[in-house]
Amino acid sequence: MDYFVELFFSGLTRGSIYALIALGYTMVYGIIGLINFAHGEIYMIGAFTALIVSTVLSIFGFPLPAIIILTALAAAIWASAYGYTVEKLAYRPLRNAPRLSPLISAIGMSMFLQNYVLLAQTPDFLPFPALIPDFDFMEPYAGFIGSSDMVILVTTTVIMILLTLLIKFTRTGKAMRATAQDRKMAMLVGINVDHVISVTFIIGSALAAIGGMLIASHIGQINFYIGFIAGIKAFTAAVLGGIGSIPGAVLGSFILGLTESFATGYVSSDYEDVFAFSLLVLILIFRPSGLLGKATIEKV
Amino acid sequence: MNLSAKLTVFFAAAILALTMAIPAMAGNDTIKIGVAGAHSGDLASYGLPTVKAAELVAADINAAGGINGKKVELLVEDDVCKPEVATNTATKLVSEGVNVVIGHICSGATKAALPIYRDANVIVMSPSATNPALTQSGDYPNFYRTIASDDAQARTEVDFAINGLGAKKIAVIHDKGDYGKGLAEFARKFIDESGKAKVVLFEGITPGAVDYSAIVQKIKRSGADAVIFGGYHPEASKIVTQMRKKRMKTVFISDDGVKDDTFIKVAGKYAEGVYATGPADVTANPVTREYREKYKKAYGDEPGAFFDNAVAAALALTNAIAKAGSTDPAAIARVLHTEDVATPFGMIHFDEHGDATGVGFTMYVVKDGKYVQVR
Amino acid sequence: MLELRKVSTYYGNIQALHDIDLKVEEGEIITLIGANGAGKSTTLMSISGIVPPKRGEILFRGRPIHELSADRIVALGICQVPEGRHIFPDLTVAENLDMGAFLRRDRRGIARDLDYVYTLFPILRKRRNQPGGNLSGGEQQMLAISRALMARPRLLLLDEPSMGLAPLVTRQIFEIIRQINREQNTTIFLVEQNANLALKVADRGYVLETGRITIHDRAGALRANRDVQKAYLGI
Amino acid sequence: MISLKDIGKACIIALWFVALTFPLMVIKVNPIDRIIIWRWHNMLWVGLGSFLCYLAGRAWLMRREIRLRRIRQGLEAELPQRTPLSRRIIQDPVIHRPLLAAGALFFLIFPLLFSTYQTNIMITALMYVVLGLGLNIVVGVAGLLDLGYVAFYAVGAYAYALLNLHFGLGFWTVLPIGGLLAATFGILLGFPVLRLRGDYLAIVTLGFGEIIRLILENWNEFSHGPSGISNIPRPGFFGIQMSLDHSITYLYYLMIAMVVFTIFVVNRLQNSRIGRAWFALREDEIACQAMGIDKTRTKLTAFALGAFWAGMVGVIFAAKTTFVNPASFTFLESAIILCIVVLGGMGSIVGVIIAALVLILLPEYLRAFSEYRMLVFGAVLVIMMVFRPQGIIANIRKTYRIGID
Repeated sequence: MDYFVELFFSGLTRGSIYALIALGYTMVYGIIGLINFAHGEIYMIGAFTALIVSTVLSIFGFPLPAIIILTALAAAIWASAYGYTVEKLAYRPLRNAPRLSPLISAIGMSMFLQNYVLLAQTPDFLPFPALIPDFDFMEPYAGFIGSSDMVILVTTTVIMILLTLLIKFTRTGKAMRATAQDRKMAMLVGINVDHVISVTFIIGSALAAIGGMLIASHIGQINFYIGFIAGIKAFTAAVLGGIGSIPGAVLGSFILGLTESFATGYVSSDYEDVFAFSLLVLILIFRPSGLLGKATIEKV
Repeated sequence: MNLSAKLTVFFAAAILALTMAIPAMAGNDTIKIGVAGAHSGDLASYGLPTVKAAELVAADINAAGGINGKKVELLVEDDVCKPEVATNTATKLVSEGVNVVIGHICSGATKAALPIYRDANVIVMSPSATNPALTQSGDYPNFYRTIASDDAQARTEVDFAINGLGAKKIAVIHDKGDYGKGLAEFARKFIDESGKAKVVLFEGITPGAVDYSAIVQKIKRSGADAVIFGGYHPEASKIVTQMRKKRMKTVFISDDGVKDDTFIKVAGKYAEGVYATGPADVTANPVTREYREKYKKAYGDEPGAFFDNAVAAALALTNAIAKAGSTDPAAIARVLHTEDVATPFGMIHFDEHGDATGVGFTMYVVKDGKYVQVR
Repeated sequence: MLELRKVSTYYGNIQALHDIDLKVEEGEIITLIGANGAGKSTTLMSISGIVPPKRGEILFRGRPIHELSADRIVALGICQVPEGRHIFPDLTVAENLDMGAFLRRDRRGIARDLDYVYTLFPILRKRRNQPGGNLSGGEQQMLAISRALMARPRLLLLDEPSMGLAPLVTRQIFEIIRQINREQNTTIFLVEQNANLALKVADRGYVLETGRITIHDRAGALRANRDVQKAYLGI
Repeated sequence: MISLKDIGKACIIALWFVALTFPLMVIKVNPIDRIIIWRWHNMLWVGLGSFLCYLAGRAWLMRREIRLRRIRQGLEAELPQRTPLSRRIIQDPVIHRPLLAAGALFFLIFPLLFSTYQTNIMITALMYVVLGLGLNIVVGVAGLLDLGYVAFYAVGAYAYALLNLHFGLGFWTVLPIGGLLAATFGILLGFPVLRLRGDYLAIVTLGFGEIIRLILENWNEFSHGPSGISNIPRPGFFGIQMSLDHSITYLYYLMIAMVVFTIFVVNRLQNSRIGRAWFALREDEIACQAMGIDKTRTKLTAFALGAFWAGMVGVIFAAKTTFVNPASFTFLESAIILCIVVLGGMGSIVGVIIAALVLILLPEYLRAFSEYRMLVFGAVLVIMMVFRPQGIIANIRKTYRIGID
């Protein structure tokens, strides 16, 4: 039983990490129907910015709480700026192009950003300072769940709730939903669609950056390539839950995280990814639009 | 002249220009040593020290007038550690008429490139390709190396775990890679053969995954006294960190890919007490000292991975060419097998398989943030 | 109020509109009739800024708007009910109406207008918590018109409001269109394939053929025109 | 021509990029030794670079805009649609025949002109030409986004490696077997997933590609795991022993024959009944079904035929490198092949050939800049999509003229 609980928490941690990244994918897909391949790279850039800022601040002697807050802010701001710029340079000019063009552009952007970080920083792994201390009150549970796992879970939950509220109740959220459902009509009721799309990229990128910072601190190291693998997994999670659906992305992420964790624990980690992808294929075959995705009825 | 005629002429001219552009083959008055390996991309840090080593050795020889009056010329080619690129690299080196090659760096790339060298009758010496089959299969008589093979390393690890630490239950973990998995397979075999301990877990992890706590839980549940990990330091540090964070005291034994200062830097306090095999400490050897100092003087920092092995390869090859008095592969091979040469690892020659004698592994442990040799 | 001067619009390399000249006066209902593919919807899309014209000018109350973005044009008071209604399927009826008032900030005015559209179409009040996608075609048309009204438009562009609706519902909708024009003093630009019906409610009409305006006249005169009768009125 | 306003805008953009790249370009930290390296000069380069790039782009756009404005005001008659040079070359037999002849001659005598190394590189490029043409059937012609194409390539390569290892089958025997095996895999995968919508199809194929690679990596007993299979024989020629040079030249001509064969088949396919069905399917699925085209069968054929070429090239790949391991079949490979198709212009055979040659040869010759190779590669993809999304050569369908007008 203990073992089950341990695996369960390990799956939850994984799931919440995927969720933070998957949200960006799903929001962007929902609004412009694009698989934003460069999203994983934004996550990676967020982690790198966090590393640089936190190191500089700690060298300048800032106290830990200040470092955490400022680092999170800086990572979110810069990642958002990258997300915004990427959208403007690589996707906006292709708004009316055939479907595949923006996808190729995204793949190109992903390669570009990876190598940009590789050249500007380093190809090697860099140690990431543990921003989250080991809490004393967590000590009795340390065998099950670490302090940083706990922080990741809590942060993800809070962010999820905030995001849901934002989308449900604010003017921007409404504009996002309207744009996602019918872009032309959104324009006709006076929504500045370009603006909404930019905001979507900014929010998605900020979430990914927070995720990047949390995971980097949890795992303790980063390099330029972390975005690719995490990105593919998060994207799988988003599709699993029904891409375009925000609760779907969260659900898909947790299912994927738990599947991987239990597959490792009870079967073998050799085929961890095979399980993940097989699950995806199976679900899509039986529910072609993901778990919570809406089956689109093609109009004849 | 109509358009079609113009185009024909244009095309003919283009072909002519391209033909002219091919550099005239250089004369045969130099000894060409190919240096192949990953010089860009994420594995560059394993390949670049070899280039530097070859450059230093070549500079020395040329300063002293060359080998038998001929200057040494280095042909440096990048293979980014990819097999398909390595074949191109090898073909390029062969077509440029190399006499011998130092490289490749990764076992996979080496394996792909070797048949090309074999067919062209070129001697290859790798400072870092540790796959046992490269020498032991007998498929590549032209291949030599200045590093011990994985099975030797696995044997050191297993012996240490069983006899040194008295481990009874051992978990063998690997990163699914060529190097790590090969090592783990050997470790499993040796543990089974020893009869003194049991493999309680044998599994691969996915490099680059966001979290390894599930596998760590599994190790914990298996009740292993020791973990033998085959792979590189990024994954090792993640696993060790998560094990220690879960308050597990299981001994962690790993390989040369982990015996890297970056591992200690990344894993920090959690690295304490981790064992890793590595080439025997040769800092006392005068040749080692000489070249490390030269490196520091030329580049200002510490030499990286496989630098000593690369120096050994460069010295062994150039020595063999000098002693053989020609670049005839058979003559060079004869010298390599029979005559000792002074290298950072002491006096070495090569056995019938092409493995260097006297290059072995010893066990290190992290103590106070440093790798120290286990006595 | 609205004036199109030599407007030409393209889809890629294909020219859809050729030098359209057209005028809408304050408070009137004008209609644009024509066959399928004549460019009627394109004309509206050009006015709304969704497919901006490549040449020519569009003036609204004397001010050029052909280079403005779609949302700015809506802000000036030009609202369109597009062909096919384009209800936001996952938003409820109330939310759809709310989206119509996206650019407005006066809560009280919005509440008043909401009341007004609910009295125009009582069925919408009943269905206000249902997703827009679940409504019937006629109800969706009512919702689409109501949503546009929520923006308090000065000029309402209606694209094929009768499409796919039962004759009874169509008549009801046209009744309401006239009522809106009267009560709210909203200028209405009606694009319609059902020329008969359109010319009955309109003050003036234009006939569009393959991207060119061929005839324009008072609605009554058009209905009397032999060519129009033959081509569009089925007489 | 460039106004003060533009310069102001350029300054703002330069500032934006300086701020954007500030942490990554300027600061470099060593978190262990707690050292910060400030690289202020990078800031200057970024600023200057983006400033000049913007102005250059602006000046280039200006010319177009001025013309557009004149057209808008009716001052200038619209220019007649100019046929681009590339299209003129393809369409006009007077131009393309000698060009084709010259090209054919060039490729025929290539190994005589260039070194073995160059020939070797060219073989790789030609392999990608065939891969591109194969994927072109799936993505370009039938419009099915396949991100796991490399799986079929792997199937072919491993088919040769394993059949040779266990049963000693030769290259020529396995070449068709590899192709057919890959096609079978294509059908097996196709059956369940082809009813998925575009993007779901993309992700499932990506997952499939990964699954194949992971199985090859983990199933040691079957595939020898990550260490791969070595000593795969090169293609034989009536049992004659060949030197390396000769066998590479031989492989080159074999590859040329393969390319010609592929072009011939693909060209015939595209203009056949099924080819028209593919194009139609790409444009409008529902209309196709309404016209009685069997959607599933048509898609499956596209999938299977695309996979078939990948399988054959896989066999050649194994024979060329004489070594296979799973590391050669990563997602990046699929991405590169996809880029070839898209850059070439979807559905255009000539475009795919040119794109494959450019994309594969250019990085080989830009080895000196190898560090920047992938960076430039990525940037080129984006720039191409933004400025010339239809690819190097836009696809021209055969037009059928009917008597009227």
